[in-house]
Amino acid sequence: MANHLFLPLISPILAAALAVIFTHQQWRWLARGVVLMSITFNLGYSLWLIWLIGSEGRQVTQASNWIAPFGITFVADGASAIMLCVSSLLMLVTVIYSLSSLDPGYENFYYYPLLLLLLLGVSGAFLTGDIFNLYVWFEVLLLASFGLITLGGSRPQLEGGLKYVVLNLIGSTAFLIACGMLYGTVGTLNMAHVAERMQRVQNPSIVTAIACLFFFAYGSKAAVLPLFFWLPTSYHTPPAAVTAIFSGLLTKVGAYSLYRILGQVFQGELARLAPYVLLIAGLTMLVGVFGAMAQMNVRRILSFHIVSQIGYAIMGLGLASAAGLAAGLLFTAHVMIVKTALFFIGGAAEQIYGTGDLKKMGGLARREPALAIFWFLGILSLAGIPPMSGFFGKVALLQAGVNQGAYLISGVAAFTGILTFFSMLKIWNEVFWKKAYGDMSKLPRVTPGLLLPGAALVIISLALGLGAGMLVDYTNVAGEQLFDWAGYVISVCGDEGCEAAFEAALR
Amino acid sequence: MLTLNFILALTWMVLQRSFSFSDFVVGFSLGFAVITIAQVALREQLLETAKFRRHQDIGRYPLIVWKVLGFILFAFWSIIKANIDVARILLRPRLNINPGIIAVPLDVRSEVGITLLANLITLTPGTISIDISTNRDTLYVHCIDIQDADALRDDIKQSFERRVIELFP
Amino acid sequence: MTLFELLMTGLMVLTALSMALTVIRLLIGPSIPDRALAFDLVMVHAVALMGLYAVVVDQDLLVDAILVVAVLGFLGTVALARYIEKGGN
Amino acid sequence: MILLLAIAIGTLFAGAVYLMLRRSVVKLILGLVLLSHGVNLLIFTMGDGVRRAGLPIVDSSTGIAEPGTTDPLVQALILTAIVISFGLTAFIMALAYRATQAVQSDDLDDMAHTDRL
Amino acid sequence: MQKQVSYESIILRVVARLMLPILLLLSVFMLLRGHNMPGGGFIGGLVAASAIILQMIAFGPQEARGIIKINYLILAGVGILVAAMFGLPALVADLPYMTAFWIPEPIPGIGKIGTPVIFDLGVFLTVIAVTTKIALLLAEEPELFPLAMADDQEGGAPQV
Amino acid sequence: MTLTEWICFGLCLIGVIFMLLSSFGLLRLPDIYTRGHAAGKAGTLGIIGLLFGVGIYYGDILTIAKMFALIIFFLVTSPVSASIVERSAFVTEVKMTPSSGPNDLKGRYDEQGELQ
Amino acid sequence: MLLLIVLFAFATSPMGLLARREPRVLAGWGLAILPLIIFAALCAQIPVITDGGSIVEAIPWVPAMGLELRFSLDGLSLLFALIISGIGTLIVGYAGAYMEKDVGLGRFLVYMLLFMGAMLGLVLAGNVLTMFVFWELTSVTSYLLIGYKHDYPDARRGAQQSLLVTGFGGLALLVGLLLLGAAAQQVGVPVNQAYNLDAMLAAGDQIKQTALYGPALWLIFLGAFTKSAQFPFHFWLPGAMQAPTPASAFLHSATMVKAGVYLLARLAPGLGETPLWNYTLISVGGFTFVFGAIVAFRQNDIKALLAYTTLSQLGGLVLMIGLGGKYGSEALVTLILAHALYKSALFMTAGIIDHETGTRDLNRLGGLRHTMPVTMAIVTVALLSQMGIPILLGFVAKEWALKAALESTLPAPWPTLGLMAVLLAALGYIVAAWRLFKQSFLGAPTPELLTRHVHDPKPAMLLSPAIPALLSLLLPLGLLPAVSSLLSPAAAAVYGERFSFELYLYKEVNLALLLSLGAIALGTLLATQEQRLAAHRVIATVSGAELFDHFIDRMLALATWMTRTLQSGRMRTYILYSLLSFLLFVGLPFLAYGLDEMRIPYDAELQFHEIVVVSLIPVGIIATIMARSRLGAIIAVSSVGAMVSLLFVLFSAADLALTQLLIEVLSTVFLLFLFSVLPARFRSFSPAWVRWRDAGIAILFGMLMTGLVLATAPSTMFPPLAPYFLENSLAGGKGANVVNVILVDFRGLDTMGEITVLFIALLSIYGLLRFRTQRNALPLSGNEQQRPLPGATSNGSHAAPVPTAGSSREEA
Ligand code: NA
Ligand code: NA
Repeated sequence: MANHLFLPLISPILAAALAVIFTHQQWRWLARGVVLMSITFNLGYSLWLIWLIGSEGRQVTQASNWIAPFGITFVADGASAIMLCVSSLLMLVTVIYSLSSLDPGYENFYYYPLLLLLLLGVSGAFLTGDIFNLYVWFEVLLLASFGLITLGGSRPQLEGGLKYVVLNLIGSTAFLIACGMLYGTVGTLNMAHVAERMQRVQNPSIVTAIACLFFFAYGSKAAVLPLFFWLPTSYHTPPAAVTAIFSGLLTKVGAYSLYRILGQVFQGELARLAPYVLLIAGLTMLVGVFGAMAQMNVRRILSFHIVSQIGYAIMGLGLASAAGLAAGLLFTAHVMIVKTALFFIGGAAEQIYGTGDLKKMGGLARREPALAIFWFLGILSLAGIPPMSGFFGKVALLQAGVNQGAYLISGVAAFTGILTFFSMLKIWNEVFWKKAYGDMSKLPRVTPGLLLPGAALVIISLALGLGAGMLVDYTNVAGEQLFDWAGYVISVCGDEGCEAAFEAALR
Repeated sequence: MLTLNFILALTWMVLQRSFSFSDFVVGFSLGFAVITIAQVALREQLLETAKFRRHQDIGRYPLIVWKVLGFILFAFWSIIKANIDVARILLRPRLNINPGIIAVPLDVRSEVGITLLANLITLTPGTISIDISTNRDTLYVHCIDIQDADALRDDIKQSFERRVIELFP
Repeated sequence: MTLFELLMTGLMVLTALSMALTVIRLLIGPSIPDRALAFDLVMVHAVALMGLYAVVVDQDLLVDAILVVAVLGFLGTVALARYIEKGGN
Repeated sequence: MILLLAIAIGTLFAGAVYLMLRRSVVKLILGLVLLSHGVNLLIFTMGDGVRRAGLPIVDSSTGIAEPGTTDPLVQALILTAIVISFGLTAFIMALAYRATQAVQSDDLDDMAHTDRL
Repeated sequence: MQKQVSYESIILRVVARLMLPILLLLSVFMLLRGHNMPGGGFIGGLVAASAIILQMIAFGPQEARGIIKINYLILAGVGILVAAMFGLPALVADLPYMTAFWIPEPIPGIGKIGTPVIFDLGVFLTVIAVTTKIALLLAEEPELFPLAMADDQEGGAPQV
Repeated sequence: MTLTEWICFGLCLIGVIFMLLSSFGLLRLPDIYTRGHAAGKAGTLGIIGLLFGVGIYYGDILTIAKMFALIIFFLVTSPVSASIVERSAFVTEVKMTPSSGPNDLKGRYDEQGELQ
Repeated sequence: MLLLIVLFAFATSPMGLLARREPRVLAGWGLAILPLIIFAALCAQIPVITDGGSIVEAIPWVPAMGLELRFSLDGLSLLFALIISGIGTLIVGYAGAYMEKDVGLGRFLVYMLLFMGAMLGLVLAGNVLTMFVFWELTSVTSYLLIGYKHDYPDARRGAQQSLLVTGFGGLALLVGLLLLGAAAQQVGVPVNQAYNLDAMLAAGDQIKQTALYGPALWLIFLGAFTKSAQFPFHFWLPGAMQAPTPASAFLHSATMVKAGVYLLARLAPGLGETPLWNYTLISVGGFTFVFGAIVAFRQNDIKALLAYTTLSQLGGLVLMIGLGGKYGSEALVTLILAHALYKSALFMTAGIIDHETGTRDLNRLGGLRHTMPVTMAIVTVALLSQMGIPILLGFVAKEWALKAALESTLPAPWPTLGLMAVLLAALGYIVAAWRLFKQSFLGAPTPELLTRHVHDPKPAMLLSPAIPALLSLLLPLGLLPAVSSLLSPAAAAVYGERFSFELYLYKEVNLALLLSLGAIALGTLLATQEQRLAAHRVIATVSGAELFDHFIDRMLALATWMTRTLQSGRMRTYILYSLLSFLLFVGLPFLAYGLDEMRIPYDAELQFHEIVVVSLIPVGIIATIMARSRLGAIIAVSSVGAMVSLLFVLFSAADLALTQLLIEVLSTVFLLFLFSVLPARFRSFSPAWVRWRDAGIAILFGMLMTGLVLATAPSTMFPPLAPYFLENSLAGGKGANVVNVILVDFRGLDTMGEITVLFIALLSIYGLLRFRTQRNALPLSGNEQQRPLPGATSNGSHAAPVPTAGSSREEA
């Protein structure tokens, strides 16, 4: 058994507890060290896990040593490993960015422990093989995000945060209802067991409604079309570092869960719902990008793009195939990195001007050329321009779509791509190219701490693009693993499957 | 404090519904821990009560026990009587009551004593103590049916306060 | 069902009805202290129902639960009253 | 029993929804509280038969449960859900209070600035 | 803004002080019996927190701070640490996280002791710390930062 | 039915009747102050009777002791609840039913909530 | 080799930064060595290609996507690569002189070199996806070049427009290529070869049979037409003249705009020769050919005039591909070469005129023949070549174009249309050229010009336009065999079979020659009427650019309206959306599929007190809704919580009931802590219809939930997990309270998460209540919520905390 799968949870939780215990000024260095060590450990571990899964396949263990499907199963496959890796990477970079961009006050109020706990929730969500346990990790990450988004207590944060919290709570409630109804219908919570029992359900039935319930729940976390309003209303309100890590992680956990639950566990239902999923995907892309076009604030534009990009992720799901899931994973991993980078860089620009209002910014390309270069590369990546990673995400999705005959959604995806570029160029034009109105010499300069995290991520995006061969191979494997529910069942419950294990245990 | 610790140990055993020695040990140590945690509150209360305690009361343990027992019986009887009284009022076909609030001057001084008195008044016929003046010399009592306010005041002072003051000054 | 259980169940029904009366006061108020008082009595009824239920299903495990409910009733009522005062009229 | 519970659940959800659609911060919170009651009851009905008798406590010497014991799993799940929603509710209360403080109004419609174009 | 009034209550104070040790004892009782009877870390922790919250109601949050002098934030961290660490022995033994280990014989007066009991203790500590601290924070908030409502004179916000 | 069960039933019945009375009083009495009497007293006796009955049912001394503890708890707390609710009604100026009785408390609270 | 060339181009591009310092003239010509090296390396390959060989290099990039880093050199790519690197050399040198006073020259040259690398990659690519990669890079680098003078709104606008149009086309192209790839896979090409150009073309005949061919082709056309500024996507090209002239000369004459043509030429041998292909290209190309030529002479800006002749010329190239056949291919490659030479010369001289006189407005120029004789000579040669006057390369090319139309085997009327287009365009060119020449060099200088000291620039600047102009003249005079041997493999690559052809100046009097001469004569005649023609509204020129801008504006307005409508900021609206989606997402499938499973169970065990407890729940809810005060509502909700706990008791869930009640009471206490200080009374002023609407939604929602419960709860499809926990609780979990054993053992991880949630709640609330930054105090309006004044603070940190009672760390 792969008992090491618990390490990425134990590490942040212990570190967070220690960091809280050591908040006193004189122990500050210790708290910071613990935080950084924990995240670095997670990053290293997830890289190792990627390698391990690449060579040995899925990793499974049972919490508290109770056999599946009764205990809580932890499973890592390609998809979880990729997501785990990207999230710890983003977290590490965010911590570094925060150290240089945030007021020290944040540290007094447990900013770093909250980040760690966010990472804990995210990691748990990626690794668990139990639907209710997934709910718990979701709540962990949500509550951490609630704390982070309101930390600082400015009026916009409070106003936006309240909407963020309440709308997310509705999603969580739906999730909980779905868990309950699932247990009521199929009598189990273990994902593998559910997947197996789904095969014996008379279709279509109430199970379809339950699948839709899950779609609603995760959809509202992922910010799909009629459920995204919490995102643009709140994401621009906290400090840039928080927005950046949110953009990287939160909605993506929703997307991941959609992949895991609908793409794998409810695969039969997904096949039936695919057209609607694609419809929602397309509308989400368009509405998101239109929203971005209407905005005149750096982070608000970027926030709406999150919505739009979730549309792409959902498109991967709606294709209902291994290729679609693989492409979606690739796209999601890419967008997590690049989006975070753009928020970092945008945040740096915002910090220079003291505002994110495009009308009040300008002339940054001359003053901070390095910032400009990385921003430009970032938007190239986001717009899917080769050789940045975004190109491969886009092409993978389009390829999957076109190969499966989903022409309309592919067209919409392509069209959204150019609109994305358009609205990102608006920021470029207004912030970097346009002449500054006032005297720029009074403005603060960008510090390495503000520049480097974003730059590093942009470079990673470039590197992922140049090394896309390996990446795509891996995501393809991950997509196949995700789509192969039967293999998943065997990994979790053994060759006989979960039902056999269930019956044997009760005999 | 030691008494309290014993009481807590006893309470523990009652809760556990097991009067074995090990339970006593555990109960006693837990009681100790709890007292340690709550010592600030408890110490204040004990000091406050001790301030008003007269010297002659100390060392008359049997008398105190006797008084306590008597007090409990009295209290129970009062409570039952009170309930029946109120029931009678409630079940009257027409409500014909004359409620009001009276002020009762207090002789009892300690917080515990005042509390005991106030609670007793609340539990007994047709009266509820509402509040005690900040300087602790007046108790305000709501009565459901006042025929004679002064008689009521005297009754309270004679039957209740006297008994209370014997236990807690 | 034995006669005893039947009788006790009958008592539960009575208690439940009594509680319903209390809840009506809670519904109609009119003042906030009225509602607080009604809430206190609801909690008392809850304790009563739990006691009766413990007898009906013969589960002495519930007795400790009653203790906790009693504590809560007190806490809730006291809190309500204190904050009614704080809030003013 | 299930019918009874189902109606109770429906009522709780309906009440929650109505309250959540109000403009008052406090009503919103109360709506969320009702919502979590509704969900908890809903999960409860999903247990292995909702039965009146039989606490999910096994005989402490034999380890055998009485026949007809209720489903302990849903109880555990609801417990978890209750505690989680407690944390959330406490947070929302604090947040709502702070927002009310900042906006100087408990009217949710006054808290619409972050969306202004 | 509301006027700040105290409305001290002697009887409440006395009863609250009296209840404190008893409720704390009750909370430990609920904790320890949890594994075999209704109770456990959560319920125990919440009962203990109720005991402290009762002090806050009776004395006000500021004074209640003085009654039990604990840094609840650190206590919460310790609780989490205790709960999270109990699963580590299993990992060392190459078993999954949280696999239970038990001392074979029950300890008189307490019962069987094993890692799940320690876990429950961690839960207990966390719940006490979290609930109490949240209560303290919430209770102090209106006192430190009173509300100023724009439409105070109209007696409340409009409702739809 | 055994004797214990009869005793138990009887005690419980008394308790329930008192509880009914208290709810009834809560509905019937004219103002909050008088309702407090119904709730505070009848409710207390009701619960005492009931808990006695339950204690008797289990029969063993330990359970009865526990019930006693519970009863003492109620005796300590319920008057406090009643009293403090009444006071809250008074300080928030909930109207009293018209009567010829005295009102010695009227106007005794000052601005700081101190009682003279 | 090829890989090295592309790599070299990219890797050396940062060297452009060397030109940041003085003397920039030297830096320019110094850096020109970089393209020159490439040019030389390519020249070294000429023999291989003219011998009929080709070079292919491939390294895998993303095999799973069929994306291979594959480069191949054949006649066509060699021709293009030579043009790119050759003219690139001249342009880099020219830029150093032209932008001598511009501190940004370094940056500019980096862009230029990057662009050249992208362009080389594009023409050398042997895999359509690789080609697309470079295609996009050319768009991006050209964006940077066009927007080089980004302080000017027009430059930004032009850059954005060109990027949007070519980017849009690029996406269409991508989808088109992916469709082609899908078609290739359908006909049996393996995935990793599906985008390989050779494999694709080899399977061309089968691909043409698939249903995907048509759509794919349309999308590819879209890509090619936008890139090559074909009507109606032409408008970005004049806008792109905002680029510094060296960039225009490079991008918009010789290289980037030809990428579309190149792509079509590349695909022609395998995927061409279908009616769709030929007729579309002839129509679009022919129309653009004529349109550009006619619009050109109406322009007053030299660069605009050149831009229109360029797009016209691009139309001509597309037309040639459309005409196809051997002659079409020959004409195509000849035209490409001729155009590259004269147009780059013209652009560079236009730059010189601008540079020296300070204007490009034809109406403000004049009489430059005296002051800028050398320039005039270069312009004259280039213009003559463009007009197709004999002995210049343009003449030869025009001859071949006429021949291509005349010899075409396509059905009527397509060849005739092509012919007409060639002739009409030729007329237009003559008029345009005459207008340019007359307005700038003849007549008298304007007073403005007289005040400036106008003269020919230094040789460093003149050299670059002189060379291509000279080549336009010299190549036909004796070098035609060499040119033919270079162009033959190119034409063969377009045609798809090996063949060779010989260019000649004069062989015999044939129809083509006569037509050509006739056109020249007629053109000369028309040129005398140039003033009247220029003023005449021959074609009501709808400015595509304005239309495009209008389109963008409308789209933005739509976006704003939509966002305002959806993102209203009101919580209840958002909740409403959420609830309605719930009804939609869950209600509909439930009605469709789940309704059958709903059953109303009969329950004999139901007891009266349970009914009472349950029915008190709605009573409590109604009390909450009706409550006139906050506290009243809070109390009512608490009573509902008490009822729910009681229900748990009655249904044997003691732990649950206790926890629920504890939490209920604590939540109530928390609410009291915070909200009892709000003004006591609610005001309830909602319009009745809103309340009824909400009540309706609430009831629907409640019914749905009831229905869901009734459909799921009583049915048991599968045995549940529960018995296992009951069986193993004492034995495995060492506890009799199964619920607690589940919490701390079976599902201990849930509990771990759960206390973590509490922990986080504590930290969050602590921060929320005690951490207050200054941002609080600031006014809030619209997008603006932070420090409103740029530069108001020198401190880089986010915000300074206000010292508050709790902001320092507290002890307990
Ligand atoms: Na079921
Ligand atoms: Na996000």
